[in-house]
Amino acid sequence: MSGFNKVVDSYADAMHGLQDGMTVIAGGFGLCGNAENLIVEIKRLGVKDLTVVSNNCGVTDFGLGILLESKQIKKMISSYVGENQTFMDQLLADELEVDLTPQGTLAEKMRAGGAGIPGFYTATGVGTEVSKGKEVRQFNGRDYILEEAITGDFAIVKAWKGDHYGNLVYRQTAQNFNPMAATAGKITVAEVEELVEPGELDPNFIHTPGIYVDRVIQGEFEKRIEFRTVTEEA
Amino acid sequence: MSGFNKVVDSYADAMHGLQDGMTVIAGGFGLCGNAENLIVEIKRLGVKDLTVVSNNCGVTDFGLGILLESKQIKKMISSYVGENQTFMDQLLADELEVDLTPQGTLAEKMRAGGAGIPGFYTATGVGTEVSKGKEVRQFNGRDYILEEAITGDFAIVKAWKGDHYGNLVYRQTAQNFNPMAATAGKITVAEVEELVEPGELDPNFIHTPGIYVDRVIQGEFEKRIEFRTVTEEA
Amino acid sequence: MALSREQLAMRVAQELKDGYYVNLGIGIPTLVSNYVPEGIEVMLQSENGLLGMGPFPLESEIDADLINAGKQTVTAIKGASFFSSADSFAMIRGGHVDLTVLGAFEVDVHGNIASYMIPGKLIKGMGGAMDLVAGADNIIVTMTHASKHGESKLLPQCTLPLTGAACIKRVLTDLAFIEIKDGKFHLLERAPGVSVEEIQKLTAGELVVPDNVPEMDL
Amino acid sequence: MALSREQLAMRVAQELKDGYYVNLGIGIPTLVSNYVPEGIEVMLQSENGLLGMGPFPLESEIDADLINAGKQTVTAIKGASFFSSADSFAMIRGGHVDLTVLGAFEVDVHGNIASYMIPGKLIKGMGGAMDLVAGADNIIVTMTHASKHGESKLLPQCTLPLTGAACIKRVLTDLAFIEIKDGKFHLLERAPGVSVEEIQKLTAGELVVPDNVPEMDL
Repeated sequence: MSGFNKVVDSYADAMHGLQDGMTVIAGGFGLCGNAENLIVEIKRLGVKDLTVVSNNCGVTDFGLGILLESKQIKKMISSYVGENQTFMDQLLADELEVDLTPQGTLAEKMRAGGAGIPGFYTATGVGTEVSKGKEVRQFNGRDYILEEAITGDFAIVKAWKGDHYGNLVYRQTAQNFNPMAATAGKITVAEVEELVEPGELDPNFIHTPGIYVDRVIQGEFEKRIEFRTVTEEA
Repeated sequence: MSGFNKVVDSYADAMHGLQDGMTVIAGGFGLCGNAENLIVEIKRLGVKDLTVVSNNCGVTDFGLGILLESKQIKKMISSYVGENQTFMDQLLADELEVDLTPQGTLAEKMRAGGAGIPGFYTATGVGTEVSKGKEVRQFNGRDYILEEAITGDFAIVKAWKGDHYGNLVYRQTAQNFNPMAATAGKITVAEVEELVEPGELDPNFIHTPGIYVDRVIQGEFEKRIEFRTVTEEA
Repeated sequence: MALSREQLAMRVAQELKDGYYVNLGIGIPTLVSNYVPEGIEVMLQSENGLLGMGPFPLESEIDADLINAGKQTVTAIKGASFFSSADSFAMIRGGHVDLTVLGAFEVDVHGNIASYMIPGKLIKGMGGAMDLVAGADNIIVTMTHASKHGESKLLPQCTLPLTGAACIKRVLTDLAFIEIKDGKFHLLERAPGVSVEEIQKLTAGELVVPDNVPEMDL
Repeated sequence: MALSREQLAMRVAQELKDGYYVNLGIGIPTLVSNYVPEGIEVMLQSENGLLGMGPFPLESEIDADLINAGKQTVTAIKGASFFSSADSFAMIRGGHVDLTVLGAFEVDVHGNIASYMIPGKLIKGMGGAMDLVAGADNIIVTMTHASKHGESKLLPQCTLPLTGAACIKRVLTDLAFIEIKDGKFHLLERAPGVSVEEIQKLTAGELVVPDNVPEMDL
């Protein structure tokens, strides 16, 4: 079997090596584009004191929210956690640390982590609580703050299609944070809806080249919808 | 006609507004993925004292090289100019300024320019002439230098297919610097091989979203090959 | 009469120009897309990674992979593109969005905005709001002029944690359209039937009132 | 006997491991792809924006849109992907490439490398070399041990402008395979038929020679 065959057959293999105290970077926005079953596996493993980097933290009984319920998360680095009551409760009870990070800064910090850029300047957050303790520097007469890269021991991402090389493509807005998360993990695990033969994905349009991906597993997804908004049929 | 129809019919319209002393960011790597006819139009316009940001500078009679020959370029910001004798001659005769910038740093500087990131840190060039005059800063015990963003008055890019919204896709390694260049111009002009109907490009796989593109023109390309290397038929 | 949510959206929609790329925040801003003037085409950017957002889907079109920044199911129009959140905020941070419309708790005469946190009460996070206000040149804030208890939201100085500093130049409230310039609020228009005095009374920050304050034309 | 270009490539190829992502520089490094050991699969990264580079095309396959970092026409293998130069150098700078092989003018005992400029003579630019040496953990430099005039290229201190500082740990020359550690060159292997004395004579920087220096097994 080639060193480029990254397909694993079990969730235990997919998350093998995850330990207490590690940092996990997770793709997904709201409940969209979540590595649903990898999260369930983390719960099954029961590892504790995790730092989880993800734009949101799921809802009480789905997505990353289930790891809050089991108190496996020590710290969240997120931009928005408003949809999760457990989160709010643990935060107010001091059982959980949270580092609120602007969404675009969070995305860029993950990208920077994967790209070997240790820090970058952004105007986002200048003059707000986000800028506290951060270097402020002027470029062309405007203030910017220094933000540092984020990397993780593991990254878990969810893709639409993937091949055994780890090449991935995402579907619609389920792309979101997944491509950056994929680059920022020491071990990156991708859960895909469909495992395809090498060559099936058009090489011009690969979102995540296989070099970033260590393990691939095909999953079954619930794809829960958070806010079902419709236009009435005429 | 909608404000989103960015198609122009003439090269004069495509490069309208380009003036002496402006900065032009050009996509392309070697002779691959060059906005061939936009370059010819710049030559026809005869504008002078241009600063051109491009990984290379074409060859003597093709690509950006033709603007050297007509002495329209005051300064080049490039990573590699070894294929162009005119360049070397003008440089040694002090007729041309050059800012040699590592290829990855150049790509990242363009991306940063388009992305509102005024500066970023990189290990590339630490301890070399590239680091002269630049801030050195440690992150996790390693030295990095501060590099600043590049933006241009114009960006010229070459795409494979584009629609009237300015959505673009690139083909194979003709992608190269084009996507970043497209984001970094105040006015971005895209020359495409094929103009397609809106909706023909799969929205999951657009390399450059139309928001970055101001003008689109369909061109005929020579696509000259610099080094023709082959495997002998068995 | 104070403007309704729909009227606020209608007034904002008058600021749209043909060919604008627009980011609409959650709530009232979202409604703006219902009032795009005849003959004008705009493209909506949703910061989770969509340019060319369409209306809510028909029941039969609902797709869990196609949501907006408010996590609502939406559609994509012809000419749309999907991209990563890093690319989306590159677009926003790089100043490529022509108009950003968002809500707020407070705005002050310095152009500061507070919109994401009420200490001890609401700790949801800023989402993309800090990036949006820092990245955009052209922002319209929409909000009610005063709280339910009659306290002005247009202040000499924001009291809540800021979303952005010195970045807001235009505010549309249910009572008035206001420009922020030189450390003062400048009254541009008033809601139909609302007097300058009413606006003055509910504006805590310094308000400059010109001789003639036209009614909004909705 | 000094190694030929092909033999240099063969020796480097022995360092390949199954599943490696490899960036091969122009010249001798390019030849390494001809000697990938049986049972081992590697993927070649070309920094202009290609992962999964294949051999040169047949005359009938030549495509102007498909070139390598040396601007030569190439092919792409099954499982390949194309991407922008920014994404390509994100890959390189982020340390995701397992092995980088490149040429040099000079290397010194501190792990410094000079490979892109001879002042007053050669001003071509560094291309991607500075990014490659700064981004990679695992680099092999291939070059001739000495110049045509017999001057050592393995120095106590580089004399030409640096491509990278303190980043080179392994050098393969036509005479020897050398490790750089603790400010010294360490002789690991010698080319078949080349004596330690010959190597010593042509190495200007301090060379540590163990008791037994095996010949390369090619």
